[in-house]
Amino acid sequence: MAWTRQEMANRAAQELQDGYYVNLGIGIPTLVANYIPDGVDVTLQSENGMLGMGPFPYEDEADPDLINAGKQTITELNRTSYFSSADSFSMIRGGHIDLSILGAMQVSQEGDLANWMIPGKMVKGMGGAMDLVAGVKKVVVIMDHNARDGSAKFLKKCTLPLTGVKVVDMIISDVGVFVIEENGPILIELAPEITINDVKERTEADFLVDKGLL
Amino acid sequence: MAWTRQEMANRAAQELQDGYYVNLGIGIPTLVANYIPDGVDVTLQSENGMLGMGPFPYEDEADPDLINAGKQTITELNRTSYFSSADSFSMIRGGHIDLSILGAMQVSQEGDLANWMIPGKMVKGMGGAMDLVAGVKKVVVIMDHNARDGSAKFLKKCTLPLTGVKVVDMIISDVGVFVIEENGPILIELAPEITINDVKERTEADFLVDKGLL
Amino acid sequence: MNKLYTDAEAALEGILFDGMTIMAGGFGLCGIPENLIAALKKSGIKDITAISNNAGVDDFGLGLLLQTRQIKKMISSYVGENKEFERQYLAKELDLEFNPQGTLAERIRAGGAGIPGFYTKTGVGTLIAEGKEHKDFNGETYIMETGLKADVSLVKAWKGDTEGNLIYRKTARNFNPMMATAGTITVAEVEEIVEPGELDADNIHTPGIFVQRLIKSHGLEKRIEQLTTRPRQEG
Amino acid sequence: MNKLYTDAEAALEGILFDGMTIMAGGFGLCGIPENLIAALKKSGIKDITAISNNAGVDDFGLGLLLQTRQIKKMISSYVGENKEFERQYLAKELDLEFNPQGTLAERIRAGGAGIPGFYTKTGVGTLIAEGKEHKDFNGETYIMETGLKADVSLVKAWKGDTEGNLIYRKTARNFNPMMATAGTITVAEVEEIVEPGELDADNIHTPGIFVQRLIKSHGLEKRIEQLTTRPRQEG
Repeated sequence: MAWTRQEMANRAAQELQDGYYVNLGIGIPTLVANYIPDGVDVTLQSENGMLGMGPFPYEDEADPDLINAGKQTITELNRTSYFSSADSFSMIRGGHIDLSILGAMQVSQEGDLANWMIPGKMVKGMGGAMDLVAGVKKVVVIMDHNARDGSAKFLKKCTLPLTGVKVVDMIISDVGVFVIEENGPILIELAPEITINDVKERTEADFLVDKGLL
Repeated sequence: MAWTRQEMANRAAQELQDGYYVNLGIGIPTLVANYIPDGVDVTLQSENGMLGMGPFPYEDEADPDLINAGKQTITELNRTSYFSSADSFSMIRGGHIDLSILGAMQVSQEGDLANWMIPGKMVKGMGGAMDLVAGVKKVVVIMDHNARDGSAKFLKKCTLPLTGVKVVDMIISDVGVFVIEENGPILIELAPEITINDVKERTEADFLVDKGLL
Repeated sequence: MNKLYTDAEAALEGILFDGMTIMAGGFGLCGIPENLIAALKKSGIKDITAISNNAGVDDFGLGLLLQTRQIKKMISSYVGENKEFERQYLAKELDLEFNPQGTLAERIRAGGAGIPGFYTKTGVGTLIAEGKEHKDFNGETYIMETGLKADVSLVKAWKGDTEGNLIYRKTARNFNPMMATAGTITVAEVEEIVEPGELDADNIHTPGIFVQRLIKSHGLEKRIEQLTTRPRQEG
Repeated sequence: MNKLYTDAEAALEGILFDGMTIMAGGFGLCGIPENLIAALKKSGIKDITAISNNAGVDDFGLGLLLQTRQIKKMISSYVGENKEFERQYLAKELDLEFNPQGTLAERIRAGGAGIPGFYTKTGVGTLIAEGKEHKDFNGETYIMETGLKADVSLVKAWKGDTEGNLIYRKTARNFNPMMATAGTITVAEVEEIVEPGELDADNIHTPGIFVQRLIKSHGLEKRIEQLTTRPRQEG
């Protein structure tokens, strides 16, 4: 039984460590904030210029001057600081953020990521994604394992324009979890009732399987 | 009769225009602040991180957290802002300061400046001088026209290590005022009782003489 | 020096021309100079190269200048919220240069700071790197990006004094401080104008040296793009 | 995460080693981390490469570490106030790399911001440019300077909260904010430590992400290098 979006977010939250500074992308990654383990204190960065992002506001508290990188209204915490976009990306590019969790259209077995453009269709822009994958210490992708038409998204090589080369450290999909190491991906966890063969059939990338799953 | 230090500072102050942002070097340039013409409002920048430098404090007001680039205690004004050294030199390097007035050991007829090092003797360092002459829109040098041993300081070529190449726009010395233009220096003013011949004898650089002095 | 102008039109008087490059602060619709954009629209100048992280929405922000076809080229990181933009771009009526957001922010800072080029890892191996100089530092490959300047920068601040010192509020700061440094002329639109001395000198985000003209904002809409709330717990 | 340590010695425990690179904030004796420098002296580590705009005076600031010969190399812009420095340098007991002050500040910012190299006009045609890559932009020549990082950065702030958010006071800010970003580990010495929420989020100069350890300053001397005053007008 494949993981739901909530279960993927919950699994991703297990990568958080106490004291981490974390940037969460738009979509499923945003849900990770709901599953932060007890006793783990993380600080969320929003690349539009905020460290210490709080929850969504109550309706009467929404402030047009206080939004996240997805343009959603949010709130501040008592630890919050604000800064310019240049300072924000100095933080990101300079390797000060511990973990970035973001979505993907495609990931290659070498850790290349494509998540910003489909040629011929409208190009919305990469926003801060290229900076995040280039600068953040650890990059975790959360994605559906296959596209809506069933085609593989975890590939030998990405066919879409890249966001970054050899940048993805971990993939959490609805069928399982891969870590991408120097000599290739390793499947380290399976969703309930999903078999290694299921994963192989739904994956184009070559990968090893962790001993614990054999 | 050669100009005194005060008279040189007073002459330099005539280069100030209303609304100018100005950086004054250590020594005679500091005195320029005492001669700002009536009706001319200038803002003084101190490269250690302050815009809007006020006068020296009364003795009981000296604050160790408030100094100028010469490490002297100073005061703030109601327009003052503070910033980091990186932001301060972004302001300088980015061409936002209108005028820099500083001292010199040597100036060449092409506008090269030497004012930071005498090889073999102790090297104190260039501090912010190289950044200032490279970045500020207009650079005015105030200096004694000759060294203590009588040797020329306004030369065909500097013999000391340079602070900047083709950076000086004007020299105010005790004998007169030169502007340095694309095709060479022009003597535009003389101190009282100083003749063009006096200046020629005391100068190694080639220079033209402004029509008004002939 | 009086930097305070009566309104946005007066503040833009004499500094606009066809084909000019304009930076406009803001992230989405947060922290945009609403009055100045309206005056820019009214000016009717054409062929603008606009540098701004986003392109507004169809009927607000820089979207207003897309409606009137005043913009020839956009330099942005994300334009996903604007349908008119999409239409003009696909019809090749509009040039577009995408920059990664951090690269865009740093290029603007560099432009204001007298730095004509710098190296970054961002975009190495992607379309963004094509045609750019590559250089290795400590065994890693970086690409060179160049500084960006504008003829005029339009920024939005929360408080400002008549010397041009500015303070921004919360995430409305975003691109405004760097853009203020990168305009040959910077015009600031400010919610509250105070006398010099009323702002704490340690808290000023943009020193007055960067601001040549300023106005007080009138009738700000401050539109929220994605109102997202949580319910109050039942008591 | 508890970032607050009991004192300077505790805050430096386990992060010092011979031959390390240390950045220390301050301009002259203004805004220097007095307690941390004292603890560094006490640690006895040797062969330090010290990055700091100045070298203190003979008996204060980084001068204390020159007395004990703990510094092998200085990267500075001006060291004119230190006679012991002069003696050691002329006796070739000390390496020295001069950087123009703005170049030094920008190199440190670049180090913290993931920028391995940038171009500047500063120093073109001087000794500083020798051996450096030259490149023309728009017909003008620039030289490439590289980013600087440190194993440990020691900074001094005025106020800080237990999350590591820092605020500096007046010109004591100087090199401290950039150095805070450029240390693998940054230790901040703070005059007043407050609880999170007591500092205004819009006024924080150094976000807590850059600060790994902090202490409250004790017994600060805050020595004035050049006390310069004017007389009160006779009444």
